[in-house]
Amino acid sequence: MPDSKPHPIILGAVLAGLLIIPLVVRDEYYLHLFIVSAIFVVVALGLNLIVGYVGQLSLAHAAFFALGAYVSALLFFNLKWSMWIGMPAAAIVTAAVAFALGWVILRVRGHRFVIITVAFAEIMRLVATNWVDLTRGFMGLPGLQIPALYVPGIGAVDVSSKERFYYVVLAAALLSFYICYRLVRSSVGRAFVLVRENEVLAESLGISAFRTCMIAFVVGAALAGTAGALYGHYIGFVSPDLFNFSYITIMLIMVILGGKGTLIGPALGAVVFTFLPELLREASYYRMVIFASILVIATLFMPRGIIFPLVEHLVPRRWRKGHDRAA
Amino acid sequence: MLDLAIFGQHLLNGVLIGCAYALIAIGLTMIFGVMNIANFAHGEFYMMGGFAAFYLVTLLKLNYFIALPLAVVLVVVLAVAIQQIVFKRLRDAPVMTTTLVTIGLSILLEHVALLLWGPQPQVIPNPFPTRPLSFFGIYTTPLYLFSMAVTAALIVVGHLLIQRTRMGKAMRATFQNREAAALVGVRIDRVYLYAFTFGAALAAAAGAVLGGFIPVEPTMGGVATLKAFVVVILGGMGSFVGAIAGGLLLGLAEALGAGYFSTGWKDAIGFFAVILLLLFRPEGLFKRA
Amino acid sequence: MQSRLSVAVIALAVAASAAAQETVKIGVVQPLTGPVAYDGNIYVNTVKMLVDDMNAKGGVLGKKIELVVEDGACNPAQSVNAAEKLVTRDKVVALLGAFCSTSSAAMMEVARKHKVPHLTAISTAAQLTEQNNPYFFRAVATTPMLGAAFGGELPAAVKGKRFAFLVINDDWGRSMVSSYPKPIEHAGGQIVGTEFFQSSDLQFLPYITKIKAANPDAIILAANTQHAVALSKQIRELGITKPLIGEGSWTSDSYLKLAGPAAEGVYGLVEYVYTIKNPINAAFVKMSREKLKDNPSKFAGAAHNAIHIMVDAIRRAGAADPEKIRAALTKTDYHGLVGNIRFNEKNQAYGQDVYLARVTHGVPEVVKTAKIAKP
Amino acid sequence: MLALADVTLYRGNTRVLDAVSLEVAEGELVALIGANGAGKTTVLRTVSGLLVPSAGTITFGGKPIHGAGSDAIVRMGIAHCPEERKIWPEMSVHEHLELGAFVRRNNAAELRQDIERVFETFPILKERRDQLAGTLSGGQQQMLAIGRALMSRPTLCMFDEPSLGLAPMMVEAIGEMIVRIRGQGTTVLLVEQNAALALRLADRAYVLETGRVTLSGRAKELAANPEVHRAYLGG
Repeated sequence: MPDSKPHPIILGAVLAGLLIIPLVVRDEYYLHLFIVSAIFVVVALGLNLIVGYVGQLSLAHAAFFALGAYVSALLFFNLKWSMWIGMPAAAIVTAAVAFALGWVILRVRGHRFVIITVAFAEIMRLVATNWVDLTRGFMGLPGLQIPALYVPGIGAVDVSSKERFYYVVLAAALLSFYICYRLVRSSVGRAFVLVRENEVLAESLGISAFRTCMIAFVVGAALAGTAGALYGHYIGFVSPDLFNFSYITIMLIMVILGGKGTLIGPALGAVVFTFLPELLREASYYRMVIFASILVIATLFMPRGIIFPLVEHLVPRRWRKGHDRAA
Repeated sequence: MLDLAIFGQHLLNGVLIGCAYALIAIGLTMIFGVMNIANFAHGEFYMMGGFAAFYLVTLLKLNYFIALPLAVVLVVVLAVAIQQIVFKRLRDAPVMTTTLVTIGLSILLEHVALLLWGPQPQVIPNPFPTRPLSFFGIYTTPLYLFSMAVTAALIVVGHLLIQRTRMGKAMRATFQNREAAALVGVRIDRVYLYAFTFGAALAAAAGAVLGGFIPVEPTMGGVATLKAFVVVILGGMGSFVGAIAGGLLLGLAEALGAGYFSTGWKDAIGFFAVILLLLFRPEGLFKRA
Repeated sequence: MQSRLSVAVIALAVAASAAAQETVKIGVVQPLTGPVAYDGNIYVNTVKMLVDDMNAKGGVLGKKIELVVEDGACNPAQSVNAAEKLVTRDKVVALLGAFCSTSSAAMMEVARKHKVPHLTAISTAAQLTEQNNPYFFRAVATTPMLGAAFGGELPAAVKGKRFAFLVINDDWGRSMVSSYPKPIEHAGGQIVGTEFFQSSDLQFLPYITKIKAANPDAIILAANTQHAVALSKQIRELGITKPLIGEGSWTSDSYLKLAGPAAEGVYGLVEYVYTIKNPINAAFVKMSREKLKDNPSKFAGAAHNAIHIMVDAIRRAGAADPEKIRAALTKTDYHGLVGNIRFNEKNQAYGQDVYLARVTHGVPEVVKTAKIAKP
Repeated sequence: MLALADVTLYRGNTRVLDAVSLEVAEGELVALIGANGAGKTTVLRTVSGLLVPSAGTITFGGKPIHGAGSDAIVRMGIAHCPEERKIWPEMSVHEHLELGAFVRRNNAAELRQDIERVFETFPILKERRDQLAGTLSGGQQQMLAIGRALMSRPTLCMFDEPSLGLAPMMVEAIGEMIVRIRGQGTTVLLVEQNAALALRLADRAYVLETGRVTLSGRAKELAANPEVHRAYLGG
């Protein structure tokens, strides 16, 4: 179910809207939430590849996110590597770990796959808490910083303020969106959907389900790792709490309620479900109760998610060029 | 030098915890076998059983031995409601849906418990003397022995129910081939209801019985669910006997692993086993190939 | 006539509330949900009670104090979000809190970024005050400071030589294990075993059995209420009768109530215990018993210190201005619940008393008092 | 006794059954033949209540049964011996027979009597009464599936491909068994790909092609029909 191609005017308006957010939103708290949203857009798009496009429920995604944060943080503290090297390094390491994990687990499906990914995430959490010499265990790694960005011709640009860092994460989010967009519209993307809908048929057409899943899994993990590095440097602190089950829950909520198997859905889902729990702070004690209820009800009654159908409904058809028929 | 008393103590600890693991895992494996749902909310019944027993004993001042079964009854009532409202709709739903719904349900129940009962860990008051008993240097208490006896008895009773009763046989038939069960007139939704509440009842019983020495608090369900999953995989998904054997095995492995290897990594033992088993022997450890 | 009177009353009330809108806002981040929510709630309820009392007595700078409480859930990310919200949206002039050290560590970066003073009275991880963060203050002794003050006393206090550690696997437990042995060994003791438990554990039989194999004369523990209850019960149930010495909630009412007979004879190494004798504490205990129906725990004591030190600084700053409050905080010379508190150049409190209390017939009695030296 | 009138069934967007009408009179042995995927099994599953028709009616003894639960349908006296036998591999032979009588909540003596009767018909099952069904041979499993179906004391028994995957000798034995069951007064609806066998046993037969009944009549006449001969009898 690829998204329809957006109308250039819509695309331009959306981009412009995204670009002026720091100029319009003077409330730092909201700006903070926009930054976190953008980071989670990267995460959700990655998770969406495996969950939405090839249709396997991976609960290891939060572990990749945390792994990325740790890789970048450890490089920062041990080798004094800045985030600009740490981030791609995090992507490469998580992709490599995902490849190794995928090599053994992408041959199983259904419940077995789900439970193995839980077990993997738990093991990663135990490593982070117990390998104290490397990770400092529960003490975590505080004091991460956002380094200046060297722009050729201009020199070092300080991006550590919220207004500026927003553009860094926005660039990451847009780039991820573009990567995913190209990926799902390529032959690989068609293979994703085919494997999800009918694996036997896909295999009979000469598409390797294993390879297809692997591509989604590795690219998804790399995105999670990149986002983890950004998040770690932004928050300034990396600890085993990143492996908490609550992270994978929220990531899944973003993808599923956003509308899995679409690109706009999970991206908007990431924004909505970063803001929603914060806005529900007013409801303090009832927050998680409300949140969990939404998850249960939406999963049961709105299998296409909430946000993507809403977008479809609200944006008139003629504004969407080259509308693809839902697969 | 291997200190025999210490070794014995580790074994006893392992059996005690193993029985509890088994009791919780039985329900999980049954729900898995019969309904084909990996119920991430299963541990919440364990938590609620503990709280129910605690409040029956402290608030209503009920006798401990009356409170325990009554607590199970209360949780069963709730389980029936949850089954009718939520799980009924999950019949034949894809893995993704069932998993997400049960994860959501688990968070929901945990936080409702937090709202109702607060985060404070509670120990269920019990009439047993606290003075430890010692046999050859191995220590235990009357409550531990009672818990072990009750969990073991419930496991045996559960096993007999599944093996001997009409509904038990219908459950096994449904697990092994649902359509054939429907064709002899088994009402599948009825089987779902029984399997689900039976599993919830056993988990609740575990919470009520263990709540005398493992404090009851809202987050305990999540941890229990993960352990129960490990047990279910060890024993083979859907296997009742496997859950019992798996529970004991995990209890012993953790106790001995912590005792002679490393306490920090004791939880990792199970998860490693899970990955290896699901890849290479998904039918579990105990099934004859 | 009567209705006219009530109109007047309402008008007065409206006027009063309009005046009260001019408040001094203090933000609090504590775990209201999650694993340590119980103790977090104690802190919050105590601060609320004390602020009500201060407001009844006229507040600070002629204004009412307004608390804005957010849940940090002992989770760094949530605590950061909560702190961001408090500073940027509620415009609080000072931050109190975070319970867990990891959360405080994350939260203090927010304080630094927005130049708002941030005071914790609970998080004890040593490195918190090593971050060169001028906005972060700690009004509690770190574990190494406690260890330095009391470690050497332990062998004599329990009349034993062999000590084993059974501590939570976090910064607190680990810094205990790294800082206590030296003074203990110096005083003739030795360490015979070290075990770390996970915060998700409530079943400690394997750990205890392992400790038992090492045959210690006393066990040193780091645990808060929920772990402490289970630990002390299970230790006794496995037949270990040796003394237990704990940092954490070992003298709090909730622990004593829940642990029952298992708490008898336990030693608590604490920054506050409600049985200390001084007039400030007497008033505090009385108020807590009336309003919260409980003897104040160590976290209530922390709350007392935190809010008083902060309000004292605001008063001395003379304005509800974060930068001035920060400056005033550095010059703190507060005489309160547990003696005199000042901050050193790293904003670490010193000078206060700490206590070794022994539970006797369900009541924690102070057996030894020590003063925290300037680090 | 059993009558389907214009039964139509969709699965997703595909029409699996297209206005199927057929009748089975009391005491008859009726065969339903057709190629793989023609919808034969779907007809039986719809009668048993495993599937609900999108349109049309199914009556049994004059009463409409479409939409009733499969348990209610078994209770009315329709047994369904499913395709591929569908035995429960980890339950014993004896347990299969017990569960076969699931809807009757009968007394123990009656149950024992019925089980003995099945054992008389299939002596080999008696020898293996405590063996797990998964360890039986294919033919034995088919016998067990038939025995299980008979345990509900049906007035109409439907067999779905009972000869599938069996050795020729066993096919003959199963055929005899079905004739004997009819001889005992049970009406039979037989679905077979083995059209030769089906037409030999049956009184009447229907031919199903891609969800529609294309031919029907007396079995002997159909067997003589050159089209049927070419398409289904391999001649």
